[in-house]
Amino acid sequence: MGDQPIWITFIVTFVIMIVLLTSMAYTTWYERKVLARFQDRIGPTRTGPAGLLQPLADAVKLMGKEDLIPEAADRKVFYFAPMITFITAILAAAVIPWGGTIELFGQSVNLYPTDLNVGALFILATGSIGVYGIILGGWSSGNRYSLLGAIRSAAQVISYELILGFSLVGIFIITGTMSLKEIMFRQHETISFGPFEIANWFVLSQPLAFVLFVIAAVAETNRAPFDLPEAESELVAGFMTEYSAMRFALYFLGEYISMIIMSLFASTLFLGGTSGPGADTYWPLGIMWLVLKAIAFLFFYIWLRATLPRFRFDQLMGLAWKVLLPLAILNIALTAFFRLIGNGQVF
Amino acid sequence: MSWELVFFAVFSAAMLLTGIGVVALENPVHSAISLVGCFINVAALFVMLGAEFLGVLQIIIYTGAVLVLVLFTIMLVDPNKLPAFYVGKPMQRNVSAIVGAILMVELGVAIVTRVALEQIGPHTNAMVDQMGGNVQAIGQVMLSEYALAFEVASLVLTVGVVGAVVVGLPNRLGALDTVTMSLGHSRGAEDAIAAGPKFESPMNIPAERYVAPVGERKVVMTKDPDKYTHPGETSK
Amino acid sequence: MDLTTNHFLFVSAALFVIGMMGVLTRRNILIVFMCVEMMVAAVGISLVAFSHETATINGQVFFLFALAVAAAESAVGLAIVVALSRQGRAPDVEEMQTLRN
Amino acid sequence: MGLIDDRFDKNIFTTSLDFLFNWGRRSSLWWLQFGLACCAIEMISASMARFDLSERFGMLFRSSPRAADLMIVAGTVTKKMAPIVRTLYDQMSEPKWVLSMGSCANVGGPYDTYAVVQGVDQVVPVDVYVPGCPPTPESLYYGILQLQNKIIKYDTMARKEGKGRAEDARVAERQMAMVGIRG
Repeated sequence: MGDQPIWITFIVTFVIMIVLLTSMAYTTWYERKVLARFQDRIGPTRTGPAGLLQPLADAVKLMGKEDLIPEAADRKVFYFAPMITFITAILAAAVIPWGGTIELFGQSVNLYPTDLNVGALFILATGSIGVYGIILGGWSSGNRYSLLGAIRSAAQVISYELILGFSLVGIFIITGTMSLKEIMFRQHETISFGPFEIANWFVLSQPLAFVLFVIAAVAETNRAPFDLPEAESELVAGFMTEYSAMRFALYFLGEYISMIIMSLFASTLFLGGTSGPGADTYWPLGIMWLVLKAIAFLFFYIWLRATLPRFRFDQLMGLAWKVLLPLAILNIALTAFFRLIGNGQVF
Repeated sequence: MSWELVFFAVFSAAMLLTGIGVVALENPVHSAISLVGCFINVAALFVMLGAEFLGVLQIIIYTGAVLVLVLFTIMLVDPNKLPAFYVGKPMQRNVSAIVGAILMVELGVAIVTRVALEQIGPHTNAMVDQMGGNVQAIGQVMLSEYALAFEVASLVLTVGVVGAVVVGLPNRLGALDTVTMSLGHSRGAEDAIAAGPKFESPMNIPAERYVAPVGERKVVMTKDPDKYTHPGETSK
Repeated sequence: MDLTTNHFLFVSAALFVIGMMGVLTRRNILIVFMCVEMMVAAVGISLVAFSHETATINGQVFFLFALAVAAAESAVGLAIVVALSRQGRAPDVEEMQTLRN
Repeated sequence: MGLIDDRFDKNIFTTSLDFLFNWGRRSSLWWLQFGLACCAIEMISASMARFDLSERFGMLFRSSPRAADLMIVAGTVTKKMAPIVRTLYDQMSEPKWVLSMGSCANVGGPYDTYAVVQGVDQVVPVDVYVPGCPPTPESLYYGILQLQNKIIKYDTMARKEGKGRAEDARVAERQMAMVGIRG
């Protein structure tokens, strides 16, 4: 951890949180606009210029709505279940690095809230606590659709978190660390093929892991085509059937925040994070590159939603256990093998 | 008082309270939630002891996998069949209280009177930092000194998975279609059935009470049928 | 007053005793299972505390193995509960006397 | 109603806040996704690529009534279906609006029979009636614009005069509208 007074850490964290919450709101706008273009529509136009005030209108409306609690609900659990999802989703942002240490007004400022030794695992851990929001929300509603959504979600998250974790092992083998900051700065180095010099992004050395990671990340955030927990055509709205007003909004926000976090996480791990032209000299450029990569990922999420139909549940579990898990193990074995060759321990 | 002590007090108090909650709460789901809180605080204590890796693993494996499985099972088991919270047998309760108190006193005496151990290993905090962190240190020890145990652990896990599949296979027990599992906690359903259906229709009568209509059919609706038609327009 | 290993040992002992009382009093097999996990975690705290005190990392490695065993145990135990409930039997420790299906 | 309704006297703050809340409610009317008969086809077509009713006005369709604001009753309400429509309406969270679409939902349409409810307003309170058999997407547009104009005029925070005044006004307005349509 860099040496800086704790108030600078507070300021950095505060700024990141504000940016995250705002960008979360505008992710909904972005999704509606992009989805509309995919379906040959226009999307929100009437609320502010180009519908830019749409997230604000949604928030105001949801704040003013009635907060219903069903008769059969377990009231206490029903109250705090959405907050679990929301808080853990935000918590994961604590280990995402936005750059190294910079000099600002004579102070050295770390552009990351914290640099954990187990940063990558920390994000997995927050994800595994976040699923309790969904399970408990579904259970406490006292509604069978909700309960089915919750049970589906439990099974799905257990399966796909395994793959998410396994797909990272290759990177850990290459870098020998789990700190996201170090993983990111390892990718700022370049490798040269004769006259060409290209960035050492891990998507190049770990393409299989990248594909697995993206699939598992989509499933982990319960997005289409893996949105079984809230499948509208079968389960009304899945685990959030009984939620209205702000509690519903918390689930909504939690989903979008975890989408953003997953995009940032994937960019940091596989696409070099802040690496890009000019990023090593000017830190704002680095942040811009990271944001651009994350936006590309978000676009990919929406693209999937616009293109692919929903999986059937047994297909989903079969995909996880019969296809993705063996591939992930294969990837680990291959990476370890090549690492041994590189160290000169084989042959 | 150092900040460390304050954090320790907060975490351990939360841990013990939620631990008591696991034992004392009536609803198994509430117990499980309480256990989640307990394990998160245990993870916090691990981090305070400089074992970040174990802390994170505690959360990922225990709260992320094992407890989700427990919750899963609680939801699959028919809640009406769950044993009552506590029935009779004050003997059991008293014995457990006495045994618990004795054990606590014993352990307390043992802890107070024990001689502090010396540093016998090389892994001081500075040394661990030099090795690159907790994860690297654990990895080095586990994959050199305990390599055989590591392999055996993977064998145990494999046996566990195979055993779970064998035990859980419905066909083997010949019980595939004898009993259906409940998929709901019955609180809502029980209330609804006890209250009786508001508008009896084939849709909301339980199957055993439904009698197929013979001869006359009753039209089912919320209000008086005459109110649905405007006088002077249609009704005679 | 400084934070010493004894603090952690006390907390660990208390958690262990709570878990043990749970195992002795509750009848629901799922709660008993959770209490056993709690006792494992309590032992883990003292293992890690000792490993911190003696500056060896072995205690943490032991707890890693304990985690692996607990995961396997939970898989089998919960499969047994599901199999029981499929036969319409209660997950009650006092009712579970026969092991044949 | 929600938390903030009917708590304060009228002044510049409450009216400005009212405008904000009404603007929010107007601009994000999430509608309950269900259709009863042929009008549903026109409703679907209105939300599709050519007309894009759903997204342009900030509307989304939600399948859970708890999260919906607007119920579009599109099609013939049979007596068998009436309790279900009522249940769905009761399950929606306040503030909520109902738009009756098509002649069948308005007055029973051509089906003057024992099986059909003669107008959905006998089951749930209706805010806007859209005539037509079935109404074109443009008329559904017009109906929704009228509903938006209605919503923006609500007093949400400012206290209405007397208890139950708001509901009375709503009932009266509804009856006026009914008279207008029935002729």
